[in-house]
Amino acid sequence: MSELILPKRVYYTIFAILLLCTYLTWQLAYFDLGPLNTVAALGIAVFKSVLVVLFFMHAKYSTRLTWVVGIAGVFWLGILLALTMGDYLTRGWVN
Amino acid sequence: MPLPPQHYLNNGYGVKSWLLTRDHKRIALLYLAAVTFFFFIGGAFAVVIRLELATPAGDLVSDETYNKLFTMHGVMMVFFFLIPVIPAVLGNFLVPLMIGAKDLAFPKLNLASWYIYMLGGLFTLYALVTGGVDTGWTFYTPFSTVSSTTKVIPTALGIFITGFSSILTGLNFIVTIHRMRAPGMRWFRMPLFLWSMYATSLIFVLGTPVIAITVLLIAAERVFQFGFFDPARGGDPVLFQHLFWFYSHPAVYIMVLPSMGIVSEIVAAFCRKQVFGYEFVAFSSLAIAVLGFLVWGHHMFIAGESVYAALIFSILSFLVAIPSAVKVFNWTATMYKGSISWDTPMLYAIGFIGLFTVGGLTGLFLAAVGLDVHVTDTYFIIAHFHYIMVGGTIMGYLGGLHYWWPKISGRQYNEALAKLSAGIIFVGFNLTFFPQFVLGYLGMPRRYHAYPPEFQVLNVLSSAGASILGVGYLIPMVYLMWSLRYGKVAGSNPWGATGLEWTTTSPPPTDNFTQTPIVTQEPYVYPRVEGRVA
Amino acid sequence: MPELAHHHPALAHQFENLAQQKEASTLGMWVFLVTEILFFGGLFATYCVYRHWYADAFTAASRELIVWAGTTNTAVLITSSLTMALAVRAAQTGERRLLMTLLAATMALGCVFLGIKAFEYYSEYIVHHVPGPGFQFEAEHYRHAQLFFSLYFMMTGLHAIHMIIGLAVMAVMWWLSYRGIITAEYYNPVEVSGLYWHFVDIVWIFLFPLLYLIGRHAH
Amino acid sequence: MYFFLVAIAAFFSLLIAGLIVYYAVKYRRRAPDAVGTVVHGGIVLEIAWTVIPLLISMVIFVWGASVFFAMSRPPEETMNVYVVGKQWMWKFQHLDGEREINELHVPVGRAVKLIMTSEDVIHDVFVPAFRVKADVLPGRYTHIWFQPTKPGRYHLFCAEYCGTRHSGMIGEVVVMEPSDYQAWLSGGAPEGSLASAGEKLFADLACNTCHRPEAQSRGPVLQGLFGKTVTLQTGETVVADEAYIRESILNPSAKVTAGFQPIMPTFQGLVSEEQLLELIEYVKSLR
Ligand code: HEA
Ligand code: HEA
Ligand code: HEC
Ligand code: CUA
Ligand SMILES: [Cu+2]
Repeated sequence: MSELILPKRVYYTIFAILLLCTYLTWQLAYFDLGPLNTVAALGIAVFKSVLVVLFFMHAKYSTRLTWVVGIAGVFWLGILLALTMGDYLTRGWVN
Repeated sequence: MPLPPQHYLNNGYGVKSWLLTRDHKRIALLYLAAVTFFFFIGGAFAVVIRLELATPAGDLVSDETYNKLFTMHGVMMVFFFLIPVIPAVLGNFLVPLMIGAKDLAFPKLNLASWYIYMLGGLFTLYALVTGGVDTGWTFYTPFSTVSSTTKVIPTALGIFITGFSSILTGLNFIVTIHRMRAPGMRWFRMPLFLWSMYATSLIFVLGTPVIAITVLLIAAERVFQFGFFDPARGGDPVLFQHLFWFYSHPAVYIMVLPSMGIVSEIVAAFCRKQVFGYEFVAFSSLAIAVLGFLVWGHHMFIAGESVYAALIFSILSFLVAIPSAVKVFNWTATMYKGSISWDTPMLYAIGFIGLFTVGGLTGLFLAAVGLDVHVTDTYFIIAHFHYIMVGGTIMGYLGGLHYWWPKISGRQYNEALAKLSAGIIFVGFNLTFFPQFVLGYLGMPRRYHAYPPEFQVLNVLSSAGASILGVGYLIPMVYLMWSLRYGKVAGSNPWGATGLEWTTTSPPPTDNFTQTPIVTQEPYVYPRVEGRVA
Repeated sequence: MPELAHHHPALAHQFENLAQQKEASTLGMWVFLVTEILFFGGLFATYCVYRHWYADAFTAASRELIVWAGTTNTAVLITSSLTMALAVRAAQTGERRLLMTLLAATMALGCVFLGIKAFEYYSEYIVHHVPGPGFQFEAEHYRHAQLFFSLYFMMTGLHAIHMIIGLAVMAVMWWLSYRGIITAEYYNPVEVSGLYWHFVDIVWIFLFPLLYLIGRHAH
Repeated sequence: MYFFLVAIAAFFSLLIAGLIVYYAVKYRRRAPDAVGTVVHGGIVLEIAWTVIPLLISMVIFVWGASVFFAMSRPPEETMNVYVVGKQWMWKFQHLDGEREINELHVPVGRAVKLIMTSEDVIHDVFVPAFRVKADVLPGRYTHIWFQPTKPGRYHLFCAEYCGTRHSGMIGEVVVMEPSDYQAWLSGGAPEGSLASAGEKLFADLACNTCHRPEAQSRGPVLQGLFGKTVTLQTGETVVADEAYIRESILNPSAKVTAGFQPIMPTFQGLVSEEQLLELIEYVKSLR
C-alpha cells in the first residue's frame, strides 16, 4: 500500500489560500471589470477546485488512471456545454 | 457425462439464497428473468400496435390508448430491456469469468443495482397500470410538461431510478476490468467482448447522469412549475432535446456495442480462427463510444437547432459510422478461410451482421441532413432503428444466449428447434420492418394511429411479419426452459472455443475458478490439429 | 495465487489483497464522481443557455440573493473540507480520537452550511422569490427572474441533498471509527468518503460565483 | 440523392451479405475438429476499409448539406403564408386576409414560404410531396418554403407528436392554376388583408400613442423597420425580423432600442398568436 501522509502544514496552507481566494472573488464582484468579472469569478473557482482536487483529494499523488478519469469527466462536461452552446450561438445565422 | 458436483446453481437453494446473493452469475440470472419479463410486456404492446395498424382507420383502440401503447412500448423496450439486457445479463455473467476473477469488484453494488432496476421497473409498471403515459419515449417538452395529463412523473422517476442501476453496473465493470484482471491478462489479451463491455460502461458512466438530471427536471417542472423548457415561461423546448439526446444517442451504442462484442466472440469461435484485425475491432469499440457523444444533434435537424449546428452534427455522424464499418469488414474477413460451423449462434451472428449493415447504412441516409428532412419522423426512422435494435442487437443477444447457454445452465438446447426459430425470426423480422422503409419514404408519419388508405398494403405486410416474429421469439423460451431439465449435459467446452470462461466447469463453481488462471497468450488462438485444416 | 501473509478481516473474498481492494474502491469513487460532474453538468448547460439569453434578468435576480450568506457558506464548506482532509490524515496515522473529533467537526460544519442555506431559503420565501403563482419580482424581469430562481432552487437544492447524503456517510464513518474498524491499515472507507465530501465542496465552489457573484457589480 | 444512397446501401448490403453467405458456404466446417487457417490482419486492408467509407460518407455529407442549405434559404420573392399550429388543427392566414383551417390553397409555380408558430406544444408541418418538413415551435417562428409544380391535392401531416389527436392533425395542400387561385381568393369572404387587420389592432391596443411616424415620439418609428439592423442599448445589434418584432411586443424590455427608455408595456397574454401575426404583418407593411 502506498502510504502517503502529507504534513499538516500542506493542508493548512491550501486552506489559507482557499479562504483568501473566496475573499478575493467576493470583493472583486463589486468592481466593474466588464466581461472580466465573469472570467475572474470562474477563473478563481477553477483555481480553487484544482487546489482541492490536487491536495485535499490527493490527486497529485495518485495514479495516472485517476488523472485520466478526472480529466475525462471535465472533458465530457466540455462536450456537453460546447456543442449545446454551439447551437445557441449560431441560431439565426442563416436567413 | 454428469454435471459437476459443485456449481453456483446448487450452492444453496431457496428464495433467500437467490435474492440476497452476491454471486455475479446468480445476479445475471435475476436480471435475465427481469429483462425477459419486460421484453414480453414491450412485445405485447408491439402486438397491439401492429394489430391496430393493420387497417387504416383507428378502429381497434382509441387514439389515446394508441399513444400510450407506443410510449410504453418504447420505454419498456429501451430503458428496461435493450439497455440492460446484454450488459446486465451476459456481461454480468461473463466479465469476471473472462478476465479470470472470482467476482466483480463490488458484488454488493451489483446486487443493489438489480434492486434499483426492479424499483425503477415497479414505478414504471405502476404508471402503466394506473393509466399509462402518452408522451412518446422521447418525452418532448412542452407536451410532456404542460400538456400531457398522464402519469409522466412516475415514469420519469422510474427512468431516473433505473439510470442509477446502469451507472452502478458500468462503474462496476470499469473498476473490475481495470483492477481485477488475472495475471497475464493484458489489455490486448482481453476477448473483444470485454472491450465492448468496457466501451459500453464508459457510456453508462458518462451519459446516464445527464438523462437522470433531464428526467428529474421534467418531474420538477411538472411539480414546481419551473418552466425550464416552457416557452410561455421563457424556457426553450429545444434545450430539453439537447439534454435528452446527449444521453439517448450514446445510449443507442449502449444497445449495439455489447452485441457487437458477442458477434466478435461467436465469429471467432465458429470459424475457429483469430478475429481479423483484433486491435482495430477493439479500438473501434472505444472510438464508437467516444465519437458517439458528439452527434446527438442529428435527432434535431428540423427541431429548431441552428443550421450550422445541424451541419456539424451531420458530419460528425458520418464519422461515427466509420468504426462500425471497420467492424463489419473485419468480421467478414474473419470468415475468410475459417472453419465455419453452422450452429445456431453463428446463424444469429450472420443475421446480426447483415441486418446491422442495412440498419447502419440507412442511418447514413438520416445523417445526410438534406435527406433527413424528408424522412425524419416517418416510418423510415422506425425501420432504421428496428433494424439495428431488433435485427442487430436482439439477434446478437439471442446468439450470445445460445452460445453461452451451456455454460450458464450446463446443458444443451435442442439444436434443430433453435435453427428453426432463428430462421423464423429472420424471415419475420424482414417482413415486419422492410416495408416500413418504403412506407417512410412514401411519407407515412410515425406515431400515427390512423393513416391514409393508400398505405394499407405495406402495413398489412408489416403486421403479418410481426406475428411471425412473435412466434419466433416464443419458441426459444420454450426449448431453453425445457433444456434446463432435459437437455443433454454440455461439458465445460461444448463448442471447442477459446477463452477463460470455457476452461472452468459448466456451470461454473461459485468462485468461478478453482485456481486463479494465468494467461499466457492472445485470445482466439486455436491449436492446429495435425493435418486436419479445413 | 498463494494467499498473502496477512488476511485482514475487512478483505472481501473477490480481492487478492487489501491493496487491490483499496485501489478498486478509490477508482470506483473517482468514476462515480465523474458521473456526478455530468449530473450537475445538465444543470450547468441549462444555466449557460439562459444566462446567455437573459443576461439582464439574471443579473437583476442574482442581486437579490444574500451575498454574505453565500460567502460565509463558501468559507464554512472550505473549512469542512480542511477538517475532512485532516480526518483522512488522522485515519492514516491511526489517531482514532482525533479522527472522531475531526469527523464530528466536518459534520457540524456541514450542518452549519445547511442551516445557513435554510435561512436563505426562508428569506427568499418571505420576499416571494419562490417560483410559482406567488412569485413576485419587478415587472420588467418578471418571467426571466423566475427562471433564474427556478435554477437557483434546483441547483442549490440538489447540492443540499448531496450534503445530506454526505452527512449520512460521515455518520457511518464516525461509527466505524468508534467501533475501531478504521485503522491505520484499513482506512480506505474514510478516504473514499472524503473524496465525495470534497467533490460536493467543489460543486459549491462553482455555484457560488455562478449564482451570487456574476453581474453583481453593475449599479 | 435518395436513390444514390439507396444504390450505395444496396451495394454494401449485398456485398456484405454476399461475402458472408459465400464464405459461410465455402468454408463450412468439413471435419468436427478442424480449425481455421491463421490469417494475419493486413494493415493495408484496414486502412482501405477505413478510408473508403470515409470518402464515400464525406461525399454524402457534402451533398446532403448543400441540399439542406438550399432548403433553408428561401428565394427573395416568396408568397408568404402564416401558419399557426394548435392541438389539433392547422390555421393558415394569407396576407390578403384569407383564413383557412387544415387546408392550404396555393397557386402553382410560386415559391411559397410558410412562417410558422404554435399556440401550445411542438407540431410539425410535413408535406411529403414537396419534401419539406419543419418543427413548429411555440414562442418562435420557423420557416419552410416550397414551389409546387403540379396542380393537385397533397397530404399535409403533423409530424411531431403532439398529443391525443396527433394523427388527426392532418390537412391538404391544394395547388391550383393561378387563375383558379385568383377565383378562389375572390370567392372567400374578404375580411380585409392581414396588414389592415393589424392596423386596426395597432390602434385598438393604443400602440399608435407611442409609435408615430414622426421622429419625436415616445417609441421608435416603426416605418421601414423590418429587415433593418437595430442598435440596442447594450451596444449589440439585431436584425429586425419576425422574431424580433414578436419579442418586442411580448417582452419589450428584453431588447431595448438604443436611445429609448424601457417604458413599453408587455402585451404578453393580451394578444393571441394570430393577432401577433397581424401586428407583425402590419409593422412589416410600414415602408
Ligand atoms: C442500437 C441503436 C442504433 C444504432 C447503433 C444507430 C446507428 C446509427 N444511427 Fe440511428 N437511431 C436509433 C438507433 C440506432 N441508430 C434510434 C432508436 C433512432 C430514433 C429515435 C427516435 O426518434 O425515437 C435513431 C435515429 C437516427 C437519426 C435521426 C433521424 C431523425 O429522427 O430524423 C439519425 C440521423 O443521423 C441516425 C443515424 C445513425 C447513424 C449514422 C448510425 C451509425 O452508427 C451506423 C453505422 C453503421 C454502418 C454505416 C453500417 C456498417 C458499414 C458498412 C457496411 C460499410 C459501408 C459504410 C460506409 C460507406 C460509410 N439515427
Ligand atoms: C429494443 C427496442 C425495441 C424492440 C425490441 C421493438 C420491437 C418491435 N417493435 Fe418497436 N419501437 C421501439 C423499440 C423497440 N421495438 C421504440 C423506441 C419505438 C418508438 C416509440 C415512440 O415513438 O415513442 C418503437 C415504435 C414502434 C412502432 C411505431 C409506432 C408508431 O410510431 O406509431 C412500431 C410499429 O410497427 C413498432 C413495432 C415493433 C414490433 C413489431 C416489434 C417486434 O420485434 C416485437 C416482437 C415481440 C413480440 C411479438 C413479443 C412476443 C410475445 C408474444 C407474442 C406474447 C404476447 C403476449 C401477450 C399478448 C400476453 N415499434
Ligand atoms: C407606452 C408607450 C408604448 C406603447 C403603448 C407601445 N410601445 Fe412599442 N416601443 C415603445 C418604446 C419606448 C420602444 C423602444 C424601447 C424598447 O425597445 O423597448 C418600443 C419598441 C417597439 C418595437 C421595436 C422597434 C425598434 O425600433 O426596435 C416594436 C416592433 C414595437 N415597439 C411595437 C409595438 C406594438 C405593436 C405596440 C402595440 C401592441 C406597441 N409597440 C406599444 C413604446 C411603446
Ligand atoms: Cu400536431 Cu402532431
Ligand atoms: Cu442518434
